[in-house]
Amino acid sequence: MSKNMSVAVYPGCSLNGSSREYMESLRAVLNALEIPVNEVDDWNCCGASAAHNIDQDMAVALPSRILAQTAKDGYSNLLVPCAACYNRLKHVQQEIKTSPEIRQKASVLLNQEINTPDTIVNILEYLQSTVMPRLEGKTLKPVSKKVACYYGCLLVRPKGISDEKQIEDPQGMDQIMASLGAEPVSWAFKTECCGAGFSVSNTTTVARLSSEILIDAADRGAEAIIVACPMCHSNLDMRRREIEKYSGRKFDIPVLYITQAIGLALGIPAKKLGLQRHFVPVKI
Amino acid sequence: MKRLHQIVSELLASGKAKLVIGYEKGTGEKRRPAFISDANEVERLVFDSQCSHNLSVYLTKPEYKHVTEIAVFATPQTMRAVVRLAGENQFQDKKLSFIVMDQDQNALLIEGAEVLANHLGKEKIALSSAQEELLAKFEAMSREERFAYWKEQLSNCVKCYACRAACPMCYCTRCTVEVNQPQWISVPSSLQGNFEYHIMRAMHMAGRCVDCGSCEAACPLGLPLNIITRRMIKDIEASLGPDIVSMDTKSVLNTFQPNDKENFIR
Amino acid sequence: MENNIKVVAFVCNWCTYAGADLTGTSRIKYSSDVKIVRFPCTGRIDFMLLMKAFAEGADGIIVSGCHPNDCHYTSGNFHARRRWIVFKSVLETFGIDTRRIQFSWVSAAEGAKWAEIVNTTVERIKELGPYTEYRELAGVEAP
Amino acid sequence: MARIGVFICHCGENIGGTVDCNKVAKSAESFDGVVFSTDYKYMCSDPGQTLIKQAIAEHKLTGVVVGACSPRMHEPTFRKTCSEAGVNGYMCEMANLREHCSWVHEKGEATTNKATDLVRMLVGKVKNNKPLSPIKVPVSKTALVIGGGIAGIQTSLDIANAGHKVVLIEKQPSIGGHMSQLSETFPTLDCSQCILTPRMVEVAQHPNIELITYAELESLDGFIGNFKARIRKKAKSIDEKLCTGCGMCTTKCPTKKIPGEFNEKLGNRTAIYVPFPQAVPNKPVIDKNNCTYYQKGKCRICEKFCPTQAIRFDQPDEIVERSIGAVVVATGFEVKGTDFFPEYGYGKYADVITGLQFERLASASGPTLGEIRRPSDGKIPEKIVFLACAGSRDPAKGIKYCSKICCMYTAKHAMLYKHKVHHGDAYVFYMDIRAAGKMYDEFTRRAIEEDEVKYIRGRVSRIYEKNGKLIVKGADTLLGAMPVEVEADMVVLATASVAHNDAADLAQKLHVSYDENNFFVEAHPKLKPVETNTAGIFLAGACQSPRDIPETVAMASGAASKILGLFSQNELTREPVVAVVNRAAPPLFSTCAGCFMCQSVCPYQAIEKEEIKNRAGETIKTVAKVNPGLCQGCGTCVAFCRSKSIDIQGFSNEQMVEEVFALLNND
Repeated sequence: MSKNMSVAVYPGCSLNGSSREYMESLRAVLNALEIPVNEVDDWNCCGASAAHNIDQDMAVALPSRILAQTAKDGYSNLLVPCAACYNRLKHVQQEIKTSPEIRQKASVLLNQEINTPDTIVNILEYLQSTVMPRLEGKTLKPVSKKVACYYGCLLVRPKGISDEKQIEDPQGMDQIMASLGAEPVSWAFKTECCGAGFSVSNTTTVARLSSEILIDAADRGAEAIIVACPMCHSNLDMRRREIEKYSGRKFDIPVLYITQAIGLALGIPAKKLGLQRHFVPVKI
Repeated sequence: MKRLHQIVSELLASGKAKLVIGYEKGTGEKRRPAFISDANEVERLVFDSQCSHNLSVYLTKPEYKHVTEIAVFATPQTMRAVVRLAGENQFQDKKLSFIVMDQDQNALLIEGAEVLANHLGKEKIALSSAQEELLAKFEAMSREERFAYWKEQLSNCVKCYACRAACPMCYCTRCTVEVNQPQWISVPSSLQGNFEYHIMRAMHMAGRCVDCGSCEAACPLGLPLNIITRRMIKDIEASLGPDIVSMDTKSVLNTFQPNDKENFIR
Repeated sequence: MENNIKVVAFVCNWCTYAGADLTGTSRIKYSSDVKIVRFPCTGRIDFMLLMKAFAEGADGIIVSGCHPNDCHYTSGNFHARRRWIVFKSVLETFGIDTRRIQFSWVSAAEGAKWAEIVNTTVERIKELGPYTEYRELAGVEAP
Repeated sequence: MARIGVFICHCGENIGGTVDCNKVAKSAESFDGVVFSTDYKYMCSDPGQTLIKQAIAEHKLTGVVVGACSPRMHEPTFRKTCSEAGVNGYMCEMANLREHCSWVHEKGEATTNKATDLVRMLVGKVKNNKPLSPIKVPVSKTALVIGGGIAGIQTSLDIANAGHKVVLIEKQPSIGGHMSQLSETFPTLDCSQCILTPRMVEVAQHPNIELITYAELESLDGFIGNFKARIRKKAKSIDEKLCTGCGMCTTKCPTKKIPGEFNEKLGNRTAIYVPFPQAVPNKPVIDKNNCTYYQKGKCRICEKFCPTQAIRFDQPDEIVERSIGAVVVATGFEVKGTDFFPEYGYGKYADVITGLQFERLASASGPTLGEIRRPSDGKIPEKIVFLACAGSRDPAKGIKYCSKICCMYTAKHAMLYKHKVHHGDAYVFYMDIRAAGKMYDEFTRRAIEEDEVKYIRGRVSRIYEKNGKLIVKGADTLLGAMPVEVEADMVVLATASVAHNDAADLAQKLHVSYDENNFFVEAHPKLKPVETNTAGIFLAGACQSPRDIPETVAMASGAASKILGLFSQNELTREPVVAVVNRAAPPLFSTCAGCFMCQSVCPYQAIEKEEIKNRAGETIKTVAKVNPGLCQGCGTCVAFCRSKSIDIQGFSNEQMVEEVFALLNND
C-alpha cells in the first residue's frame, strides 16, 4: 500500500502504559490482516484533558506537533485509537485549519511549519472502513456471547468534532460485534459517563457512576462489556472492587477492547491480545 | 445575378414590394446599400460575398415608416436581426419579403419574417482573426489593464453615435442619451460620458445583439465595439444559458429563472 | 486605510429597508459612512443609477433587497438578480472595480445581517480607498 | 420655485441623544429651495403637527421634509398633516434620522453630518415631487379565511355576522383544528367540545359563510380589494349533495387499522372516515393512500353499502375561483413529535407521548374514552411524569422561543390525571412556570396545592426503558442540583409548538414575510399585530406565534374588525405610486418604441397595448399603457425600459437621480 494511502497510528501515553493490551490487540489484528502498523515517528503526549485546562497555547502546540510529524512522514490518514487523544487532535486540526492566528502561534512555539494529514479517524471509523471489509473473506471463530457495547462520553461527542448521527444511541460497535457473531444488547448506558478522570481524585464518584453502568449491563444479561477507550476500560475493569463495594453486588462481567474481540474472532491466542493484563479475568 | 434581377422585377411588378433594399457596386471592390423602387434600375443590384452591410437597420428608420411592402437582401447577420426585430413587434404594420443566397449561391425569395425565422442556421457568426486575437488578449488582461485600455480607446470617442445609427437593434424614437430630465449621460464627450454611454449601450444589447459587427464597422475611429458585445454574449451564455435567436419577445433581461446561478450576492 | 469614504445603499422598501429599521430598533451599531436610499423594490434600481452614484462621488455601493421568493411584488428581485448578473459582467469588461459594489439579500427579520454587511463593505471600501480613478474620468476631456 | 419647509424632530432623546438636531435644522436653511427650517422635540405630537401647519400657512410652503423616524412609521401621519394644511400629501417626504442614523451610530459630528446628508437627500427629492391624488379602486366585499380552527371560525363568524360574505377553507376533512382534539381547557376546565361544536355548527349553517373543507389555496393574485383566489378542492371521492352522513360506509369499510390523525395515532380509523363524531361537515372522506381500491383496484365495499350511491371513486380534484377583498391567515400550529428528542429515546418508547396525545387519552371521545391508559399495554399508570419545555427555549435544538401554552396545559394534564387516578403520583419537571393570564397562576397553584402534583424544578437529561418502567433521570436545582430519578409508568412531553411544515410555501403564495421559525411576520409587533406588510392580508391565531385560545379568539376578532373597516367603504383609495407611460404632442405621441418587452417584466400584467388612431380611425402608432388599477408600483418596468418611456409616480427617475446627487454633493 502506497504511503499516502496507508495510515499512521498515534498510540498516545495510555496505549503504551496502562492500556498496553489495547495496542497489542490492535497490532495483532492488523498483522493478521497484513496491514502495516506505522507509529508516528517521535510522537509526544497530546495534552489530554490536563493541557487545555491549564494552558491554551500548550493545548494547541502539543497536538500540532503530532500532526506535523504525521504530515512530515507523508501520511494522509491518522488513526487515533484512544478517544481522548482523538478528541484533542481532531479539535486542534479544526482550529488550525479555520484560524490562521492559532496556526501561526503553534508554528512559532514549535518553530516548524504546521500542516496536518487530511483525515483523522477514531477506532470505530477505521475498523468499519478498513478492517471489517477484510474480515468478510476470513472464517471467524464466532464470539457467540451477549455483549453490551459501551461507547463512553467522548467517542461520539462533541457534535462538531464527531460526525456520529445518533449521539444518544450509537450503533458503530454494535454492528461490528454483530458481524463477529456476538449478540449486542440494547441497553441505556451506552454513552453515560463512567467517572473518567475522577478515577484517582474522587474514586467514590467513579464507583457510583460505573456501578450504575455495570448494574444495567448485568440486568440486561450482558456476558461482556466492549469498550474502545482506555479510560472507560480502566474505570470499569480496574475499579471493579470499588464498584462491587459501592453497589454491594458481585459482577464477573469482563471488559474487552473491541480490538481484542476482533482478535478472538480471528483466533489469535489470548496472550497476544494481552487478555492476561485485565483485573477481571476473561474466561472465553 | 440573372435569377436575382428576375425576382426583384417580379416583386416590383406584382406590388409585393414597393421598395427593394439591396446592394450595388461601390468604389472599387466595395459594395453599398441601394434603394430601388423603379423597375428599370434593377440592373444596378448585386448580391455577393462582398456585401456586408446589415440592411435590416433601414426597416425601422422613420424615413421608410409609411412604406409597408419592402423587400430586403438578407445576409445571415441581417436575417438574425430581422427575426429579433420581428420578436420585438417592430414590423407590426409591415409586409416584408427577403432575398437570401442559399448554399450554392443562387437567390431565393422568402416571404414573411416567420418563414425567415426557421430558415435561420444555428451556427454563430465567425469573428475575424484580428478580432479573435484582440478578444483573447483582452481576456488575459487584469481589471486595471482593462480600465486603462478603455480609458485609452474611449478617449478617442467623439460620441458621433454612428454605432447607434448603424445598429439594427437601436430603433428607439428617442434614445436615453437625449433625455435631459434627468441628464443620464453627460452630453460632452468627456471620458466619463463615453464610459457611461458605452456601458449603457452594452446593457441595452444584452440578449438582443445579433453580433453582426455593424457598430464596429461604422465607427469612424475604429473602436473595438464588437469586443464589448461579443464578450457580454459569452458571459450571458456561461451563466444564463445559450443565446438563441428567435421570434420570442422573452429575452435575457425581461425574464428570469427562479434558480439563476450567481456567486456574488450574499 | 482611507477613512472618510462615502458608501450609498440602494435598498428595497419591504425587506432591507425594514431590516435596517430593525437594526435601529435593536440598537445594533454600524458604520455611519453608509446612507440608505429607499426604492419600492430592487426591480426599480436602474443600473445607470449605480454609474451616477460613482460619478457623483460614491466610493462604494450596496444594493440589497428581499430574498428570492420573498419579494413583495413576486418577481422584482428575480429581475434585479438577472440585471446584476449581466451588469457585473459588463462592468468587468470595462474594468470598473466591481469589488466596490456589494449585492445582498436582507429580509425584514435580519437586522443583524444588515449591520454586518454594512460593516464588512465599509471595511473593504476603506482598504480600496476612494474611487478617484473613476471620478477623474470626468475631468479628462476628450481630444 | 419650490418653497420647502424642513422640520427636524428630536423624538425625545431617541434622535436628540446622538444627533445635534438644531445644527441639522440650521444647515438645512442653506439648502437650495428651503425657505424655512426648524427643529422640535416631538414632531409627530399634536403641537408638532400644528407647528408644521402654521409654517405652511406662514411661509406658503409647497413642500415639506420631516427629519424624524422611519417613513414606515409616520409617513401617513405627516402626509395627512400637510394635506390638512393645503399642501398635497405627496409633497411631503420623511428622512429616517432615527432607525437609520441616531439609533445605530455613536453621538458625534459624523452622525450629525449623516443626518444632514439624509435631510439634503430628501429635500432634493421633494423639489422633484409632483402632487398626486390616491387612486380609487372597487372592493369586492368577500373575505377569504384560510384555516378552520378556532381562529378561522371566530374570524369568519365576526365578518359574516356583520353582513359580509366569507369563504372559509380548511385543509382537513373537518373544521375544529387542534381545539377539537382537546379534552378540557384551562383555566376553567370546561370541556373543549362543548364550547367549540356550537360555533362549528354556526359556521356550517351561516348564510354568509361558504365552507370548503379538504381544500387548500392554490394561488392568490391581484391586490387589496381585488384578489383572485384559486382554491384546490381535493377530491373527497364522495358526492356531498347525496351523502346523508349516515355512517354506513365507515362501519363496513374493511381497512380498519389506519392510525388516526385526529387521535394523534393512538386510535385507528377506517379508509373512508369521519375524523371525529362532532365533525363539521359530518360527511366522510376517502383516504386514497390507504384505501384498498385506490391502491390495488379491488374492494369498493363502501359503494355497495351506500344507501344514496354517493361514492365517486373517479372524482377529480377541482379548482374553484373566488374574487376576494381581504384574506385572513388562520392556519394555526403543530407540535413536535417525540421522535425529535434523542435523549428521550428517539420516539421508540410507546409510553413517552406528546401533550396532544395525552389530550386524546383524557378526552371522552378519545381512543380510551377518557381513561388515562398507557399506549403500550393499556394499564393505568400509577406514576406519571410531565416534562415542560420539551424542545422549547432550547437554541441547540433550533427552537429559541417559549411556546407559551405548555406550562398551563401541563398543569391541566397533571390535574386531569389526579382527578381520574386519585392514588397516582404526578411529577412535573419544569424550568419556570409561565402562567401570566387571568386566573392562570391560581390554576397552577391549585394543581400543586390541592391536587398534590409534585413540581420538580430541573431538566430531565435522559429517559430509558427498563423492565416495563421508564427511568426518568433529572436533577432538582432547588436541592443543590441533586440528581433525581423517577421510575415512571408513563411520560408526557410538553413538546414545542412550531409552524406547519408548509407554512413557508403558503407565505410565498401570499407574498407575506415569515420569520426564521416559519411563523408569519406581522406588520408591526406592537402597533399592527394582526396585519401583514402585504395590504389586505391579515393574521389570526398561532400561525403568527404560539398563543392560547383566549388570545387567539381576541386576535381573530381583531383581524375581523380590520376587514370590516376595509369593507365599510365601496371604494378603496390606493397609493398613487403607479407607473405611467409618457405621452407627447403629435406626431410623436409617446417616446415608447412599442417593443412591449416590458409586458413580460410586469408581475401584475398591468401593461396593455394602446393603439393611437388618427381622425380617420387608422392606427398611427401602438404604444404601451399602464392600467393604474392593476399596477402595484414595483417599478421593475421603469428600470427595464431602454428608452426611459415609463416612469413611476413617487419614485420617478428625476426624484431618484436628484436624491443621489443631493446625497453625494455635500462638500
